Amino acid sequence: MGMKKPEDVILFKNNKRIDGRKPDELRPIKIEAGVLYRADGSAYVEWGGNKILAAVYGPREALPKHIQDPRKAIVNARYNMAAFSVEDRKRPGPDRRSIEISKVISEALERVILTEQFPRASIDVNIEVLDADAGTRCAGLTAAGVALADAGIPMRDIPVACAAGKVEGKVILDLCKEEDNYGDADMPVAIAPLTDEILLLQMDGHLTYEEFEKALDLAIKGCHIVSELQKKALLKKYERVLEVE
Amino acid sequence: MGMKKPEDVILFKNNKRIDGRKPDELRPIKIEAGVLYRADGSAYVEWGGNKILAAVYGPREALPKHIQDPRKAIVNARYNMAAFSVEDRKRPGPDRRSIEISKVISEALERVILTEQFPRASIDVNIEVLDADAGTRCAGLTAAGVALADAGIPMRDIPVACAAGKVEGKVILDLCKEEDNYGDADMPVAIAPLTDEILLLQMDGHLTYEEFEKALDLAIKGCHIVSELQKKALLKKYERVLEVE
Amino acid sequence: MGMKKPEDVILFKNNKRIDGRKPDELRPIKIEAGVLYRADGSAYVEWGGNKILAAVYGPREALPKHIQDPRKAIVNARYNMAAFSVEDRKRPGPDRRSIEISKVISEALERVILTEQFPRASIDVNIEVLDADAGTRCAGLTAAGVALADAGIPMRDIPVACAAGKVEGKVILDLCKEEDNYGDADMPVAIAPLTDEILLLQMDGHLTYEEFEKALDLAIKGCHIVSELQKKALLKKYERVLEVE
Amino acid sequence: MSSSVVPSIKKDFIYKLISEGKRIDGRAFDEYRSIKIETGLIRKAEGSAKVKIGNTQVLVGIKMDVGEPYPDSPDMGVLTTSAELIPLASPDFEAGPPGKEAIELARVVDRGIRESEIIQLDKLCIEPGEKVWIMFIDIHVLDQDGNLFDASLLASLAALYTSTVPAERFELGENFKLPLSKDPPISCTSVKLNNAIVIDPVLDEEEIADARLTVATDKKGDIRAMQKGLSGSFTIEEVKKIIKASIINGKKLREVLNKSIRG
Amino acid sequence: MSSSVVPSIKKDFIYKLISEGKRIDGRAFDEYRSIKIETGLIRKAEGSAKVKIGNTQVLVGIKMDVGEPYPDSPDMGVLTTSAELIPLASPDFEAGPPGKEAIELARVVDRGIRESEIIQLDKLCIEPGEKVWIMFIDIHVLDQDGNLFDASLLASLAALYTSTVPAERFELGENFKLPLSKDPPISCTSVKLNNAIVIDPVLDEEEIADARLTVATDKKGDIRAMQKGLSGSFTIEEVKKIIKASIINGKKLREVLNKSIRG
Amino acid sequence: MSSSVVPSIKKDFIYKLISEGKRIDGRAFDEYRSIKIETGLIRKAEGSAKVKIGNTQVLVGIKMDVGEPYPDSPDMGVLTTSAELIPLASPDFEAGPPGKEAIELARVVDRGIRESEIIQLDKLCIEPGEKVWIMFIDIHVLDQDGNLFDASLLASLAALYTSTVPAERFELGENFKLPLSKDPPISCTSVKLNNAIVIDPVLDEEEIADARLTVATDKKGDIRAMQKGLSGSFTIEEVKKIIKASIINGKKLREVLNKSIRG
Repeated sequence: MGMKKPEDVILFKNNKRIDGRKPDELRPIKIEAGVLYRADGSAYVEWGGNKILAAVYGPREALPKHIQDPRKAIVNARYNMAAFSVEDRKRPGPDRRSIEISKVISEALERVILTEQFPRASIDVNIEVLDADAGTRCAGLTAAGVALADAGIPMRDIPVACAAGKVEGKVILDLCKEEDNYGDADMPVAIAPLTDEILLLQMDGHLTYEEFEKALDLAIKGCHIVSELQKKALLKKYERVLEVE
Repeated sequence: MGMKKPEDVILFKNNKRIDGRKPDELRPIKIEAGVLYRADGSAYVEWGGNKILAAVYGPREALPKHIQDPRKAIVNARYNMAAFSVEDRKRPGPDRRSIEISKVISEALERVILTEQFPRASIDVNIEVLDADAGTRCAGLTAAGVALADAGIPMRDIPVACAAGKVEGKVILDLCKEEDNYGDADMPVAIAPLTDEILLLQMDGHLTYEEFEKALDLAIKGCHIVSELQKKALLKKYERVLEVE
Repeated sequence: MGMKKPEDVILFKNNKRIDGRKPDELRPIKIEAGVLYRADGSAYVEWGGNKILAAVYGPREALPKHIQDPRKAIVNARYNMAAFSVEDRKRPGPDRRSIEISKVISEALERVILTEQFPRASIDVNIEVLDADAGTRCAGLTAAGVALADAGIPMRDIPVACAAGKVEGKVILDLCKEEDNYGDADMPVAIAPLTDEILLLQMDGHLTYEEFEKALDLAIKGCHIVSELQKKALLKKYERVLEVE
Repeated sequence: MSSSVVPSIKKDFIYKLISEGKRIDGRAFDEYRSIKIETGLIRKAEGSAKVKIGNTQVLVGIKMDVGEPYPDSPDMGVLTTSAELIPLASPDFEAGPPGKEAIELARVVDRGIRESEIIQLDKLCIEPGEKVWIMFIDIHVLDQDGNLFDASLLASLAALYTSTVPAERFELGENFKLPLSKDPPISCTSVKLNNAIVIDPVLDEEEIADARLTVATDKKGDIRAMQKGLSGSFTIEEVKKIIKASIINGKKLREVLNKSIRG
Repeated sequence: MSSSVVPSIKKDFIYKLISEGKRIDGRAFDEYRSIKIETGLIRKAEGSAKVKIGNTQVLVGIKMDVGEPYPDSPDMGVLTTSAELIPLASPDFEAGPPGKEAIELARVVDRGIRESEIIQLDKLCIEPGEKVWIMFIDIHVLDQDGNLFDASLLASLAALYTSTVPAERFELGENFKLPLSKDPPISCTSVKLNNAIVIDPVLDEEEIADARLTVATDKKGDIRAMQKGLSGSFTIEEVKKIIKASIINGKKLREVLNKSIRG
Repeated sequence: MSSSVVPSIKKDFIYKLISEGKRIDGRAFDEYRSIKIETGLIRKAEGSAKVKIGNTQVLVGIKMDVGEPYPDSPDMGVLTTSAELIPLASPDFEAGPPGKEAIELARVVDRGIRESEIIQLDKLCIEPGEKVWIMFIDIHVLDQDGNLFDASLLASLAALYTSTVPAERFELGENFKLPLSKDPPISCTSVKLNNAIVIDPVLDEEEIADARLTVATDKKGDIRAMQKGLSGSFTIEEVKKIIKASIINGKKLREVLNKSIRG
């Protein structure tokens, strides 16, 4: 949003988007579970040009002690961009954007994890953006969901995310970089797919109420497609493990 | 001090100061007690162009535990300037100047508070400069005194502060901005008005011993005038409370 | 290393080095033990143009508690350069270079200290470079060895350090500034002189295996010479103490 | 916020009230507390406003400076929004660099203002690629009794609409009113509490809420920004309900804002 | 690393194996784990490589920017090496600014590359004294199972040798391959364990090791850098033995590297 | 300083001595410890001095650089004063950024020098508005046995008076003596202890003192700066008494300073 569109950029024409997709079409997505040795659970997601790793550690004793919650586990997601994941090198360490994203992802994940089973514990979810295109927070949350399942963390559901938005007056699914920069609205949504409960919802730009309803509907449909890919990745990992055993 | 005076600035002429005041005259001062909802005690002070809020929290358990003093309460004053309170925006967070002022104000307040009544506790005094003219540390300490009384913190006395100084060889009370910038000396003084004990004393510039005696005398007189305004503000608050009840 | 040598700089000629020394000759070294009042042990070392103070505090309770090791004392060396010790003023506080040097010196010292005698304690070694020429880490470690002995810390041996290196194809002892800047290799070595165990070893530049053997031999010889100076300084201190008593 | 614990007895009490259709301070579920906006308080700022929503107080000051534009927008002024949750405002706020709550607050207000494009940043260019106006919105929370999002956005808007660009101080010609478009986004925040939705929560409600949704709307009632918070979830229907209530209340808050900046 | 305690039972087990001439994963004392190098993974980077040594994984990305040279080398590009021990890679790594382990790692890799002069920094000058290429080597550890030094240097080299200087993006002519000399230093790391010397330690070995020595050698087998670590000591003979083993293994690792960057 | 606790037995002992008119080290209440000043110790600094007052040792180094002036004083050099309470000097000093004690120390020394205008900052202008000399006074406390204020100001003055502006290093003509006026402010610090006033306190006295007053005076005996510290109070008479003693002792300290910089 917010960037002035160069005149020669045509975001939507003949029902086709700038990268050739249809309005309700996702970018190519590849998900792999159990990709790291040290982590208790892990996942790798390629989503368009995004390459994202997620690793889960825990439940383990929350430290320092004064952060412990005697009633439940703390869910501590940390979204981080590698210095080389963006065009202009990003200085290492959290910036304001990544702190906000870490916060909303932590809150979204906390809802589905059975935190009350692990008082005084922390469940640490590390999301590393290695190569960034548009939509890293949705891809990161999706990877986190798989990594949590891979770690065997008890959950009500496997959380999943997908964005919808608007370009040139048209509601679309899963914005690419140009659509994100020059489009009219971006709305990342995370849900628990069994119930369609909304875990994360942000929006920037301009939507009429009717467009919002359409976009929300589209984003949830996208979430369900990605959810199937999450489950396939987990299944494949279990099959792999069974083969080895 | 220390700034070269432009030639057209006349700080003192015909027994009048640059803002029209007499040598021993204070700027207009307005004090209000009990202005915040959450704080245990609070005060608002307008003093010339200064606008200052003070809020007191405590006595409460000092944290982290290792800072606790088993014999008495810690008095922790924090002087802070809002980013927009000065001509060139101040970066948020403490700078060296505000750390020093916080230190000398904390020490001055500690003397009058009956800290031995609250072992292991902290008494936190937050002084926010919202609009800064000259003399913010005196106005801030004065506000803190009212906020402490408003919070019901047991004190030997209500501390109060006022500066004296020198411009063009003349000893004066309560320097304004131009006098502060281009004058010969600035001497903030805080006292316990019941005994005239000196709680805070700083001086920059150039005073002969005789001028110092005169300036100290003038500053203490100023303190007593401001002390009366402090008491009136507290009385008014109590009357207001009684009316409500 | 790594700096392009100006054409008029001749590092080695007629078996003489740029500062007139022979290949295996040390710069002038002066060591004094027990130079500070507050420290439990201290030493001052002048080594060429280097001026270095070391002070030891401890064994004392390691704080905060969570850093304590129940089996032994922590050795915490802190190498620091004074802001005015180098040509271009150094910003106060640790930089990456001083953090690395602190780490390798801490590890070297830990080997000789009988840390198992002081569980949960810390032994703090402060090394201050007041005037820097080349070779501050060796001079600093040497000063630390004397300060530890002066503090009466039980040690297997008094650690000592000296560098060897290469300029214009010639293996030399104890590089001076120009040799450090424009030379071919620098190799600081610390040993426990009773056993010639190697406590610290770093190398940058270019050495054939044969040159390495020669340089290591030379560095160890240098260490033994410096070791004698350490012992003399400690003896002198004890004599001084005995005289006073 | 999580650090302050409302005793469970208070939680039970609020839950019970909610189940009876009542709130702790007697308001209807979709009713705001009284709102008061004062502008032009800070002489040293180019614009300022203090907003009271019930007992919550937020002071915003605008400062301007001259500096370089970003390389990717050489002919646009620069906007920076910061929020300080100073320890003066709450026993739960600690001194130190902004934590995640303060950062989220600043970023939500910043996006609300930036994405709605009410500030005509192109009119804040002095020399393309070289010199532009740098604008700082500083949110100073003075008294925290809930709903900082709405109070902070309102105060930022009231401060902006009463700001003067200090061109004279920088010897850049005459001072002029900050160029703004007329349709600012107004945010309304609701929380979910024991499965009920209440708008403009007080702190006691916020502390036991499951989920929070902030919705910024424009004059026409279109949606300009949203931010969901807290670790609970919303159903689709709840989200729709909140948006509709936000559109209605947004109109009322807009009236209050307009009155304050006309005065 | 010191924070993670291998239970003493595991230590006893590893010691016993060592005394029988065996290692926990069955390798010979002077044998490396299998090594896999992939390059060109990160589209946004000018060059990138992922190195796996056994279960250890390190990803390095190269970014380039245009900036000012250092005053004392006005006609040379600038090189900066950073390492992040991100909490993703190990339960013992904590978020926050680099600690002493990360700093030592970055500095050892940096010196290995800088002192060997493989990067022709003089060819990265754009305008002497004014404008040069600034190069960032960012070491991102993904999975920590020991021997980060060797994995990080290998990954840095593989990333460098497959990097393109993005001149077009900065409107400075055509992109070109990063100019590098052909003889990179290859480091081999050994640790001393119960008086035995083993190369390429896994984490379980590193955690109970007494001393560590990293030796970088060139094609000819000359020594280009060394770094001793940990609080134990080496005898002179042990150091010589390690250097000799490093020269031999260095040749093997060089083969692996060359294959990956030719591919 | 507050963290180190002098056992109450020592406090009682010092109090008892004081009530008998004696001090722990046998000095009179208005008597300084012996003072030793050495200059020109640090070859890398433009000027340096080490001051010993009893067992207290402070080393000050002056460094100069070339940089931009402040916009509001385009034709003046820039002065920056920092103090480091390094852990070498006391078991109570911790590593890390300067705490409030170090900041107060640096600011009091800085004001003493700045307000007395002994440095002719206008003579440190190279090109008005563009280039001036930047001067750093770095106070490095080596051994803390009380009265750091006086030792630090004395050491700063001795270092300044023996400093050379390194113009040659910056290719700005010949080196020259730092231009200074001849009447530096000399500070004397007293503390109140069990209702007595003692000058030049040792650490044992400082730690149990109620209040501290530092008074800087000039050659004529006029007051140039004051700073009260600690949480006790002074009566008006006590302040006057301290000032008078500071004027007298200031003259003696000035002699010591003058001798050291003439040498």
